[in-house]
Amino acid sequence: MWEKILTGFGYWDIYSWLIFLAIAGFFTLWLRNSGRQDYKEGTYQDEIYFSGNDVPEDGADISVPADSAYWGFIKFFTPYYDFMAKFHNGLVQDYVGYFILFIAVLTTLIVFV
Amino acid sequence: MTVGNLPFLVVGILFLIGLLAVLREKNMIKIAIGITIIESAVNMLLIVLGYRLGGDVPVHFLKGEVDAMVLPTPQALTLTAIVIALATSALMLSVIMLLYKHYGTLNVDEIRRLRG
Amino acid sequence: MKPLSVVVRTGCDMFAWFMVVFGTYVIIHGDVTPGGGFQGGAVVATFAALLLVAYGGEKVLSWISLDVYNTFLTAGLLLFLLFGFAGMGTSFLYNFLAVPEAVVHAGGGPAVIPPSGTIALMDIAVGLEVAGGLTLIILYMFKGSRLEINSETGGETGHDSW
Amino acid sequence: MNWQAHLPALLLAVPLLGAFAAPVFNLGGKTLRNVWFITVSTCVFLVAFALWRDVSVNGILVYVMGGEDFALSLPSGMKLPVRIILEIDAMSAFMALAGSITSMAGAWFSVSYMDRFSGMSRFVSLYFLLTLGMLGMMVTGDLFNFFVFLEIASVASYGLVAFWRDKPQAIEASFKYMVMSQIAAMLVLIAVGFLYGRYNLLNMGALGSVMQMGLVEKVSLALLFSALALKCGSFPMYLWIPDAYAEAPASVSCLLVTVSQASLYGLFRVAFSIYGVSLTNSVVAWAIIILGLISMLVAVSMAVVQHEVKRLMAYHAISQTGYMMLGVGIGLLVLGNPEALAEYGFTALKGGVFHIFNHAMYKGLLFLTAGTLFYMTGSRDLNKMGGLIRRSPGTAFMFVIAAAAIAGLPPMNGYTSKLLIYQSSFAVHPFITVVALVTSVLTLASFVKVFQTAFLGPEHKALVNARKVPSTMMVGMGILTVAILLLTFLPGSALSNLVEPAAKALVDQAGYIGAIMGGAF
Repeated sequence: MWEKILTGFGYWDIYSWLIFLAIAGFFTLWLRNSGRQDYKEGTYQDEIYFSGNDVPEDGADISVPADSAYWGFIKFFTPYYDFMAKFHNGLVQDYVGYFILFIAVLTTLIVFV
Repeated sequence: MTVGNLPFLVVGILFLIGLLAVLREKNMIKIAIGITIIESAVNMLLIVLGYRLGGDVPVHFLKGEVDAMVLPTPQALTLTAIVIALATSALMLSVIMLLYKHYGTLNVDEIRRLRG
Repeated sequence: MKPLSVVVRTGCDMFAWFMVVFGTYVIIHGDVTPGGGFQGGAVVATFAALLLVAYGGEKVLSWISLDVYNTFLTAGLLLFLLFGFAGMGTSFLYNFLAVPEAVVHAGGGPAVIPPSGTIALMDIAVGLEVAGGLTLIILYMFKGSRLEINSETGGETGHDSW
Repeated sequence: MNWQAHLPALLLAVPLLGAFAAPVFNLGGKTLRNVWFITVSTCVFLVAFALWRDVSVNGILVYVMGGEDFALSLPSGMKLPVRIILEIDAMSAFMALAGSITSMAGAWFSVSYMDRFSGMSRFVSLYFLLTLGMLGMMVTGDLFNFFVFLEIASVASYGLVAFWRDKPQAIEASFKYMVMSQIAAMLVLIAVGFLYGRYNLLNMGALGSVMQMGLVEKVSLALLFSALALKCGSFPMYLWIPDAYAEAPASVSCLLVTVSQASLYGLFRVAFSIYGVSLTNSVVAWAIIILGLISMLVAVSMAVVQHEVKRLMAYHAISQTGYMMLGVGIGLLVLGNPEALAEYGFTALKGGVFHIFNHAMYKGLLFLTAGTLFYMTGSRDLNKMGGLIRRSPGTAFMFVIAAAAIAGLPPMNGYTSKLLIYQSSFAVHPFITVVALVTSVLTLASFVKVFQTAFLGPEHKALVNARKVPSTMMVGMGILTVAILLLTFLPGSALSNLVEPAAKALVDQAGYIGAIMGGAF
């Protein structure tokens, strides 16, 4: 039952992990339960605070689009992504060219090393 | 280099011609032709590999003694490869036809909506 | 495509039927002579190609029923697989009809089934399949090459039509 | 002669029958065709499962196509195995099991997903031909047959990628895939021809028994390596994968993942069983490791910025392939060194092999959920999605399971295999482990993004008419979810019953050769 997976440097045991998860979940729920008791659904407490403005009807106006996710990360790596855009340029002849180059390099390595 | 190696030279040249067509030609039909040339080169390589100088047909039913037979296996391989090549070239031409319908061009440089 | 001149049409008339006969010959004798199912089938499929060149698509498509070729295709494939399964008593694709060499040399053996057994029958199956399949490829490519037929008239349901 | 001896042939004959009889059943209407589709794919799974059981009990199976005796691979008077031989060791059976599960899930999913498109009888035929090509690559014992099955799978997948033929991008993806893949296949054939010219042999086991490294062998190794690396999607040649996977119908992408794994299997088979111990230096092993590392990192960095859901997942497929190449490459690196092999090499091998199975399951499930999103919203653009968890909580649940598995969050199955790879790659060089960990983090990041934009947040107005998910699609996803959960909660038995025999079979070159040659040489 207690299946341990030995990796040679340590082990992984899912059941002790699940027990740990249960204990952690218990404490989380306990902390959550000790919060405010006067919250009620359907009252003013439910309303979204949108910087004092009216909340737009369409959800599309207030959701973050996927393009904006990790904006800082992408901004930092712009030179890298510019290079990658040149690599993935959509021209099939370039793709075949990379393939031929790879074969040449690999053949040289295997034959002469 | 002996005379027996000449066919391999032809195979190499054919292969390079096909590869050059795939790499340099801008017309998609010509790229398809290039791939077909590569396929022919490979088929020829297989045939040449199985050939023995002065060899007879591998299925021996004629009169007379036979010293050397041409290897039958490469010919079977070549037949299979030809069938596959036919299927792929038919499919490739159909795809090019559809591409021409959608994009209105045969220039491979303009077929690049998918990138990034 | 417009029909070509009368000379071409007459020539193609003759050769188209000749091709069918010759292709059938190649298929049937595929087990003992050069050729076989695929080669013979390809020869048979030139029938449609020749007619298409000579008469143009409108006429040929009204003469030829695609269902016939679809039947050829499916029947050939299923027949091939049937022979594969029939040898299952020993192993898949086993040649259970083959006549031993000694019997053939003595002039014996069944007359209808060739001594090569299932090889010849499978050649016929492959020939049917290739003849049907290649003809379908030719006809469909011809249909597709007519630029004026598009999704409005073709009745094709698109990827984002609901 | 019991029927179990025929299992290897049935594994190929059943999908073949499914493909060829599909037009006949199509005459009986939509329902009959769908019943046929599902029945045959389930049968393929059952055959693969029985085969796997058989192999794990009886060891390597050899099946001679059209031969008189199953065990006889040497026809009378000849010293060379010339017939078409299927050789199934634990690794092949393992791969066939993974492939048949994804094929079955994809079939269930397609029934409703592809319902409104024309040409469905051809779709069913092509789908089974793709399954056949994939399974054939996994079970064949013959290099040329490997090429034939590779081409069957390729041609079927060109057709399936371009199946939505009124969609320009799908045709374009198919064209690019075709040009690259066709050249790669021809290189495989050249390499096969070289080896045949050198040894007059095509059988993998027989080739392995006589292999001596020379110029011809080295060149054919390079050609086979690069062609199969293209087919499985490694670094400089993976560029067709995002196009093809993204534009194919979702159920086909699910199967295409496993087809790429079959090419990867071919690569490993060539490296371990044909060349094996005759690889005198570690160039090939290092090439596999380095390619794995680069494709891992580059592909995942491209995936983070994608906003088209299937393209994002396709990039992840490439990066996960890197893990397998890394794990198995480390195993190959220490193949000639029994001490290191026992210490960390075999662990890495186990991790890589286990990752193949895990990847087939969770990546297939991810593609199916992406297809469900497309089915619901009619778009693959993440910018246009939001709040879909209220529409289909079941899909969201399965997506979370698959995303947690691919990101390697404990306790999912992806974590188990990645842990094995991390801990053993550390013994080779710590830098390798760092790259693998960074990749894992970025994977998690991009799936958090998908989950947040597609499932969470307020509902978009444009999506009020989002369609309901039919139950057969849920069944298709459920099959893979169950597989993931089983692998998650029974990691020990999965490793000892499923993965370890496969990894052992991969290392055991003498056993693979011995099953064919039978001590005849």
